[in-house]
Amino acid sequence: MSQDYTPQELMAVFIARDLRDGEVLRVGVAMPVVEAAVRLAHVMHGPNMELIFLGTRMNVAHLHSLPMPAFGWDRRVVRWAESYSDTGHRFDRVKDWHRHVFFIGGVQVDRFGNSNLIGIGPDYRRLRFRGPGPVGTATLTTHVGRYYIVLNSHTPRTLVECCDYVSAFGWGTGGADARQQLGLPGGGPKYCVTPLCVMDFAEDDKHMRLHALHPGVSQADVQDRTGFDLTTPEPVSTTPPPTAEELHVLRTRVDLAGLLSRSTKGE
Amino acid sequence: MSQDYTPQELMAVFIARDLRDGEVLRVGVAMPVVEAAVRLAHVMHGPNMELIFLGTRMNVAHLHSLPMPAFGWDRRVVRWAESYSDTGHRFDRVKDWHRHVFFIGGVQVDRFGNSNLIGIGPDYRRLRFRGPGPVGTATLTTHVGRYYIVLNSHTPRTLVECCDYVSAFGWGTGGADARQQLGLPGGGPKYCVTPLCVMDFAEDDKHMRLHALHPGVSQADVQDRTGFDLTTPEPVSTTPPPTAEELHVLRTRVDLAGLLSRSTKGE
Amino acid sequence: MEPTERQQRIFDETDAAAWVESGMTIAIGSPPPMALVRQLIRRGFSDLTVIDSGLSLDLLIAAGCVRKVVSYYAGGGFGVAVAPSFRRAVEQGEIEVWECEEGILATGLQAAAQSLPFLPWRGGVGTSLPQINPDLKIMADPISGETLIAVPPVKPDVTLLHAAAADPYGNVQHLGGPGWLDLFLHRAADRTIVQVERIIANEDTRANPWATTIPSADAVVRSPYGAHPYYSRGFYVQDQEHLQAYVKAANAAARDNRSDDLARYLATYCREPATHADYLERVGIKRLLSLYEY
Amino acid sequence: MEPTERQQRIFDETDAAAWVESGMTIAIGSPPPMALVRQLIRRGFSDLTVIDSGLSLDLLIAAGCVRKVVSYYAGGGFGVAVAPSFRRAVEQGEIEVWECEEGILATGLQAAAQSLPFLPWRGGVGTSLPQINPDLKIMADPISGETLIAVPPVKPDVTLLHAAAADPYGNVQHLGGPGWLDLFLHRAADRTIVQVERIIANEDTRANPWATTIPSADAVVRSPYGAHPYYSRGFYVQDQEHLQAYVKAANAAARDNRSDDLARYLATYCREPATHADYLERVGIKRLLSLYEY
Repeated sequence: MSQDYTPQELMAVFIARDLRDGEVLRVGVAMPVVEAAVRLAHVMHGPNMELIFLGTRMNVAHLHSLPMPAFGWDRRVVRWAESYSDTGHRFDRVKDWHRHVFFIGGVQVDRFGNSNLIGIGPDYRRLRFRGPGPVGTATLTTHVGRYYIVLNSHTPRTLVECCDYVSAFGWGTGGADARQQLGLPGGGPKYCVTPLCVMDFAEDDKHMRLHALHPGVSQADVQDRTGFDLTTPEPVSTTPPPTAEELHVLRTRVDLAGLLSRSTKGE
Repeated sequence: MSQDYTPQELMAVFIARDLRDGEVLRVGVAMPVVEAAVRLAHVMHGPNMELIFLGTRMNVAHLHSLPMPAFGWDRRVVRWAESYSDTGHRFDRVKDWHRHVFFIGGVQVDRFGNSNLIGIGPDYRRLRFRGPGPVGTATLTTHVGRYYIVLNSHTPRTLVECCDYVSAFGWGTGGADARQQLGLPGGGPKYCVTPLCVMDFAEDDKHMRLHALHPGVSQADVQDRTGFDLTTPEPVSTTPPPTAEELHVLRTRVDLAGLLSRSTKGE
Repeated sequence: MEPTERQQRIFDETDAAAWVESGMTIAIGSPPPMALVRQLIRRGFSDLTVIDSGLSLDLLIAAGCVRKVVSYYAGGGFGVAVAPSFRRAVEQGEIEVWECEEGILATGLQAAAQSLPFLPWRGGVGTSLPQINPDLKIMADPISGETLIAVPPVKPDVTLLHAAAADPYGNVQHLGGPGWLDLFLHRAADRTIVQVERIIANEDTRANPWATTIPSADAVVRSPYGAHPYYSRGFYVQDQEHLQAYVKAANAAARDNRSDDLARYLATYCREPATHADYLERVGIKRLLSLYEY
Repeated sequence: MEPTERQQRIFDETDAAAWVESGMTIAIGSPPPMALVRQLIRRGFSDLTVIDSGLSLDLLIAAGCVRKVVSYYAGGGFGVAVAPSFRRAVEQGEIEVWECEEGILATGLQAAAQSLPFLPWRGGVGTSLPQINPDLKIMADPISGETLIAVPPVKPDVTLLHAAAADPYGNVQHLGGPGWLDLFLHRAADRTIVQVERIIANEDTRANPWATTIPSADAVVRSPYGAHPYYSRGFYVQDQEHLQAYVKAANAAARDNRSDDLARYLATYCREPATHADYLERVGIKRLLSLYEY
């Protein structure tokens, strides 16, 4: 393809545009696309955003560039801190999390946006694949105003009919009131963003649905690499490509190390 | 009486002797006898004590004098702080409170050491006397290793058969296992110290019992001013008077303002 | 239009008081943010449920603002066993008390902050508290059956606090630690207004981010000497004489039905001064300067 | 004899490790206190229940110290999706996992710290966690009947932490905030051992008491560069090369059954150096000095 941006850059720009000024963005480890997206949004249109990286809360709208650290677990972000949330209070103002936005990956993600970081295999005592564990995803996805499922690759192994184990509840077995019935106050997953496309959840049954194909990707490509039948509206829209300004800001003020621009198209 | 100390000084010295090095002493407001007692113990034999005044934790064994502030609610104690407990964690290490010692007053204290800071009168909606409220006494007395009931005056209005309301559970309706039965981990009240005498709680039924009469006070004096039948061992011992050193330290290194030495004998 | 600059959160005490309405639940920190408390009185709010302790609570009751009190302690703090207006109003049945205790109140605030319908607490088991406050339910823990108290959420609509400093974006820093339950009151509240001795630059916040005690207060009100007649750690001590004069006036009203002095106190210090600066002028600069810490 | 002086709490890492016994529950903070972790391996403790995350957990598993893991995250943190020895040991059924999640673990630690038989939590409702960890009980809240998870106490026998500084009496101060759940792990534990970059004077503590994050650690261990190969805020960054070499060795053992490199790593860095200083000598001063923060 002759595009002058990578799928990872497109993903970051799509997410950045969807973030609103004033929101609190909570970013976990090892999600370079998300790290770039929140920085880009902060620089471009979010002077009142608060960014929380690993317990360090910051607003760095005054800085010209927000370089991404070379690796996710870099404690040097403390140089930008306005406060720390790791004072033993990490979960002490959950009531405020309706203003918070969270991002989640997954070993498996199913047709209703439930996700699994625990492992794969029918017998929990003898997993075929042991995952890293739920991190803070069960709590965060319960309470945040909305969250994004962001996947590094789009494959039928990841996007499955039904998770072997659910570590974060999306829309359960479907239905607009699936979360309300369990008393979960958060708004649930909004988009699932992959290197091929953006998916959302149908209003009525909360089944995952094709929202936009990335430029150059066909509907058949996506369905082939998805482990369940994807609801598809007609006509399917295309993910708007990054503007020149977005790409410029992303590359010169955020992703200085080129973590996203050097990426290849994820499969 | 020709004693060269006041009852308040005697009370402070009695309590100070009963405190052990290494203990954590939690002192609330408006208890000058207790404020003096913990300081005296810290100076005389408690270099490893920790003193917590209103959320300020200190060890000031290196200081020659520990003046009591002119009033209980003086935030100037922060000058001695090693840490603060008011970081939103005030009740977050309750498991450690078996090492803590607490002191409590009361509008009413009954024969089993239950105490009442709520009020007096049969109808809670129309109290004859409204008290200040429980402060933190219900939680502290539940968990601390032991506590002392310290009264400014010894009268049948205060020392009653049965509290109108219980804001801190002592030994309930009696019995050595009264606290255990409710699952209260703390050791309960050890002594009730007044301007007339020291009382403890009988091992078997936890009924309040005369432990020692202050010099010059008779058993009849005490019983007359107590609102319930006080168990009395034979012979009754006398509260050991302060030594010259104790008085000297108390007056020159602790109670510099003479809050206790100017007190008159409480009735 | 997208904002292009970070928005400041600085308000004056008059604007900040507009966030309060009669009938709301208002939490008041320690030391009490008296500049804001006096604004509540000046505005004439009524039927408030007030989460507070001590003489700031008493003043609000004396001024007729309060319908219900959530308090673990309504003593005066310096030889005043029970705050006089509180005592009288409760004994007369004029106000309701949601009887609690420090640990129980902290637990209820924590439940609100954590969006939980209850949290359990052990302190208070065996006491009269569950009888006189029926919102506190005795429960058996679902794992081992132990007896505990289920405390429902305690949710302030607005929490009012006093602190040493804040930057224009609501990053609050205390000197000598926040008071009492300040952080609990903040976390449980829908909105938090913090009056401060000084407004500092955002660069000062970032120079010592660990000192940030409240990361995003909704409003910051500049109030030098704003805790007067109470103390402000690192700035000034309590004005005992002023407080004692108030207690004397409140006692005369509560015990002897002589309310002239109390009415005069409320008029002079709470109702007539239009701004905090007007209040300070009445107190006088010499008196304020005499309250040094050492 | 009454002591006449305040007693210091400074131990060396060898003496501190004597507080641990095989079979205990050990919690490990963030960054991991690697000088102490290496001592656990050197001593050959076994059957530990370990509350930890990341590669320090992996190292303890590789060294055979672990029977049960309490963890919300066993990823490697930099492109290592799952810690290799952890993954293999769990897939082989060699170690047991007490499956939890960050909020649930914090809740269990809080229950232990507050001497409560449980605390409720909402995060995890609707997930598989209560099925795969039967200690987590679904409950109806006693006030309004909402569905919650009752989390039992999680109690470390000993918690091991790394911090910037402590005075000789156990007053610990972090730079840039304590890590993750450090304060929860401390409060829940019977004993807390903190290794620090520097021991400071008690006067330094009192110069800024608000910075005291842990007021009475049971033991303080002086361990400059003690978090290596991890970071220590304000002192040095992570040694990526060292960690990657470990991951490579652990991967070879876990995936390909080639355990020579891992055995060599464990011998060279954990078992042979008698003291922390001996370890640092093997790493080399040039490498340590290269890990500056920017």
